[in-house]
Amino acid sequence: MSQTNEMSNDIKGFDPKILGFFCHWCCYAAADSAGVARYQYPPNIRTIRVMCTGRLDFRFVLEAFRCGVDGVFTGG
Amino acid sequence: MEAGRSPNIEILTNATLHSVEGKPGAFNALVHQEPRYIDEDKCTACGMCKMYCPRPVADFYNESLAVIHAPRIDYPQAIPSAYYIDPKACLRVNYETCNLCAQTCTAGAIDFSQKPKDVELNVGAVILAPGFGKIDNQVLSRFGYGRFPDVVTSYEIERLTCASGPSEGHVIRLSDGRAPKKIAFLQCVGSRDETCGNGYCSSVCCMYAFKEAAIIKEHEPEVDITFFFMDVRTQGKGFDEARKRAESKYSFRVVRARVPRVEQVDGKLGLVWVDEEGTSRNELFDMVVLSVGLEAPEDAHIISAAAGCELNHYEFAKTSVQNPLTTTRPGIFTAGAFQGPKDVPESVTQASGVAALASELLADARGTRTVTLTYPEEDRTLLEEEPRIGVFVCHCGVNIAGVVDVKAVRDYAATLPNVVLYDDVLYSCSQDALKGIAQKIKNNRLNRVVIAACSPRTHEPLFQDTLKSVGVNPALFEMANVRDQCAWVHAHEPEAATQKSKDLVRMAVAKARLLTPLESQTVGVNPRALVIGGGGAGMTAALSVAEQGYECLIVEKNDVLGGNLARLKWTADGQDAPRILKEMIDRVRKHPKIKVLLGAKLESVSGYVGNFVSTVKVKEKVQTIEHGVILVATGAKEYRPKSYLYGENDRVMTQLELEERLAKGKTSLKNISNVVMIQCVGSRGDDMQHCSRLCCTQAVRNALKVKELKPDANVFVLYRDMRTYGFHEDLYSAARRKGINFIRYDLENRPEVLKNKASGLTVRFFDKLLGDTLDLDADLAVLSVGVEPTDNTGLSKLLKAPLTQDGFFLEAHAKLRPVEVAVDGIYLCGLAHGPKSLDETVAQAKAAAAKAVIPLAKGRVSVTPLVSHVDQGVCIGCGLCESLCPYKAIELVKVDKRKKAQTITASCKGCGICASHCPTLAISMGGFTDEAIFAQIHAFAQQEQEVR
Amino acid sequence: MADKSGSVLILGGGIAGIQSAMDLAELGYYVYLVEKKASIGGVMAKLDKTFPTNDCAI
Amino acid sequence: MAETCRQVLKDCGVSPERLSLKWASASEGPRYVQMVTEYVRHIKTLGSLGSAEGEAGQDALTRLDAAGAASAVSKIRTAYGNMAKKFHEANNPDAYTPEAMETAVREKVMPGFREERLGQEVLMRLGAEGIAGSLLCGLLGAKEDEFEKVMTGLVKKGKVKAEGEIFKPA
Repeated sequence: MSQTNEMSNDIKGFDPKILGFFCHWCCYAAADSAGVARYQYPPNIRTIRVMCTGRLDFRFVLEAFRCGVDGVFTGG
Repeated sequence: MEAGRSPNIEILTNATLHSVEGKPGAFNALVHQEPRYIDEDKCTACGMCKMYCPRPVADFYNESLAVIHAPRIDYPQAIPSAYYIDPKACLRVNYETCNLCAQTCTAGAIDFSQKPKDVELNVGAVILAPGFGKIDNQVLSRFGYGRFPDVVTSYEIERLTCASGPSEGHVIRLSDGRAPKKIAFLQCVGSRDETCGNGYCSSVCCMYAFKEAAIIKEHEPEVDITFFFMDVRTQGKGFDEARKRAESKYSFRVVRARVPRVEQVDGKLGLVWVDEEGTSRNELFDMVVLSVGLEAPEDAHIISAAAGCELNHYEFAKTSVQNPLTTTRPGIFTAGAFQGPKDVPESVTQASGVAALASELLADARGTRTVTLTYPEEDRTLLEEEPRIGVFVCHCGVNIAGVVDVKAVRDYAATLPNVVLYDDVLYSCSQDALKGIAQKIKNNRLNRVVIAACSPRTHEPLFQDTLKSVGVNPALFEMANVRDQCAWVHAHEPEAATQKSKDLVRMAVAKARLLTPLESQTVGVNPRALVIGGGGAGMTAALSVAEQGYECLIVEKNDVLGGNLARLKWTADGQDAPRILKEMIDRVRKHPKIKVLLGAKLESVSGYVGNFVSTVKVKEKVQTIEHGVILVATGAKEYRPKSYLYGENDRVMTQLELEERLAKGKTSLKNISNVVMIQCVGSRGDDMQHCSRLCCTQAVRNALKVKELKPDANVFVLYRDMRTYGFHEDLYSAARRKGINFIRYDLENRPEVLKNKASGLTVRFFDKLLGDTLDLDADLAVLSVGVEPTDNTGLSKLLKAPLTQDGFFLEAHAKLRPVEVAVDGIYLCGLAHGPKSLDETVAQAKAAAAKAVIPLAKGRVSVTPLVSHVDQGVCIGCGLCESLCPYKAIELVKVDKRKKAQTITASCKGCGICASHCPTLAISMGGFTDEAIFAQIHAFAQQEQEVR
Repeated sequence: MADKSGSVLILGGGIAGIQSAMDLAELGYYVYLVEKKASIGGVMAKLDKTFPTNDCAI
Repeated sequence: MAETCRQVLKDCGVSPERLSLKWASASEGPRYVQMVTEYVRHIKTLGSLGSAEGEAGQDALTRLDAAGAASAVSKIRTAYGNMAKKFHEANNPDAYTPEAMETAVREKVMPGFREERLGQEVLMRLGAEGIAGSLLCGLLGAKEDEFEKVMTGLVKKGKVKAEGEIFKPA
């Protein structure tokens, strides 16, 4: 694993584009319950709903990065 | 949730039962309904009225730990999803003033002119499931509840640990809001306590105490927790094992003592108790949790008067072991906690069991009153045209529009390719808006619809129904979640939320463009059930299926019906077991719809729900049978101990053998004066890990029988935990009153059975109170042997139904689907599911019958279209998908001599593991094709610059 | 028996009431679910997590 | 799946920390929020794709392109599928330890995957006038022996022809 420096040298103005793959039954439901409770969190993530994390093919992740996405957050 | 939407369930809230007249099959019931002051159809639960109401009220839902207003909804996901006004608190109702909420309500749903009304319903059967009541505070005040703020009940802990509860999940002391360091759980508060009339055991508090403690440890890892138990009664399936895991993982301290009262000692709570060695101890705690028991419902008398059925001496419903779900009045049934204190899995099982009873009673009236919605034919021509997408962006009142610039998102949608209609809607889920959307779909001949609103998890079926009502295939629909995962969670960043909404809409439209219509498959059902096992469970289930009007075939491997039931002499409440068995066998033999195959063994099972084909071998002759469902009732067997000199000395016997001996009456105890019983032989850590649940009750009943036949006999019971849960506790207290000695031992020093010189037996054990080992000479040593599962591995492979580590069958979901197996169409009941008493077996057998009859009654099984589809041209038959599928819903078949994969649509759950692991990408998932997901990825990466 | 009514009245909208209502609806009967409070769910709706799978009680 | 992705990303010069796989049950809203917030902050420290320390900048995108093409080749997917099958049929939940998965992917899937990715990348990089072997090997960031193996494979398959030092599309 490359050793990224932990001190937050937050590059000014950099707003990362993050793609989420969420399982309908678990993580998507957790996101909904966070919404119901009105928790706030950064808006950088856009989610694609799948019926189960098992549906994810590594082709999807590679395709996402190939299109210049800065991060992929998969939630099962 | 589903109950709210089913067309055949009408929910009457704020309503109570006034009276029931008539006879089974034709009752008319009078129901009294209090007004809600809000029209359920109009209200969209937007919450505006709550904000304007000046009247603060204690929120009884959150155990009055939070404050809310007169107009409210218990919790966001409540069903019916409409607000109501608390008549006691509302100024308008009591003093004709205010009316603020009525003015602010944009949907015009508030209507103070509503009056209480009486409704008369004529029904075939009545089911009483009013649940249980709370232990009144007077009993709790002994422990300082009400005087000291840090003494809380287990309900309050449930609310404190709840993330959406008053303290957002942080467990705090109510006195100073700080997190407690030391917490004490006091068990048996308000149960096993004759002083408050609750002599019974509430069966659930031990387990929920451990659960709550585990959750507290997750929130506050450094808190340490002590339990004060008399007996640790975690006898449910998998409970003991979970308790041991929690105990070791969180290092809980378990003290065997009953704390009489709680004192306040400078800000802390002092507890006093006597431990097992007889020394008195005291300790200080930051917080005390009272594990309150389950009381009969407060209005038990009113209900029993209205329904005309009797209550037992604890004011729960009076029922018998033989038919635990029927009250004393025919046609009136009962289920859940009102029948007796129990936990959720048993309540759910009884609920299905009661459904079976009602379905048996009203078998020939099935389907006469149900309403089934009809949908117009799907318009084929729409699909030939290129995609015509309609985008509707919802305001959801202020929930979305308050943060996201809905108009901008709507106009942005117009710029996307193939979008021919774009609109914004105030409340897209309200009845009138749905009609409007349906109209627009029709007029603009839309063949794809995207709605940007809330979560598809809650509202997708509702919108899909709207598409169906105008002849558009429901699969041609996609939602963008711009509320729960956007507006609500980025409330302080409106521009970012608006940008995110645009992106989500673009991604939804990209997917919508590639959506293809999916037919929801329906498969015919062969209306016949196959019951494996002819014991008590198998026969009860078969009788219930037959009574509900469907043929069933019992396959029993022995040459006689009865299974373990044949060995019982009397039931827990003293009825004559052989008589019950004989009656049951006669009914089975005489029932026209039941066929029995004795000495029969199941050879093979193939097919899926509705269309099973099995072969059964009867004395070397093989028969093939076609049937729709399978009920597993293979039971279990009595554990055969290898120790305690069992088998070497005829004075050492099991409880069942003692029962058979006692049935011969007085003569069987001629020269017997000392009887010593040893509990947990084989179970709980010996050969088997699980607790066999019924041996404690069996032991106590046999001990009482011995005392009855020979009052001067001495009876000793060496136990680890006396688990006479529920009303069986009465037997335990009766036994103690009759002078039967109960002595506790623990795992370290187990009792031993030894031969003594005078050809008698001595039982050696360590007595904690005296701190010394004692020898007891015994004329009879009776071992309470547990229930051991039969070797189910063969059947499990045949049915592809998994087993638990203990060797019993694993149910689909412990709480919500306790009588079904993960594989559709296979149902489970009796000892095969786990050790249980006769009345629990009967209830579970009825429940399994109810669930099994559902597909038979419907005649067809419809499958949600999100299933896998194999392109057999591309498939190379490598079999990877078949080996990985968790539901065995894809198999290799021969297609003109070459192996190809093929989906079993009825069993496929749509998870997509086969599609993501297929080497040649031959499998596509309905609704979630690779292309659709790639389109969404590309749409996401496109950002703003690509504008048409 | 005279013609039987194909509907059932269930008193109590807790987990037991709801479960039997759904089963009976599936078995082809019309169900009246009578609940004394303003929303169904009974005590189970108040619980945060349910044992043993700890998924949400609601 | 996640472990395979991480090792492929690392092979393409993208920091594997950009992919996260977390579990949140339906009622664990707050836990989900905490995970997402922390993840976004971590990505912010990494900076945009390719710019983080140890990443291959512009090259990463070409390598990802090649990896994407490689991930559709049935030989690679069969290796991946068989590995999953072995874990699944062991039917022993404790076998899914991070170390076991890491070694299984590194030994069973990565060799084939890397070779295929390099092959795809060569085809993508070869312009009409071809590129010198040594320069191409540097561009790919491949070792000598690896490069030889990939090139001989491509030549044998007739996809590339070698003229002295220069390789050209066939």
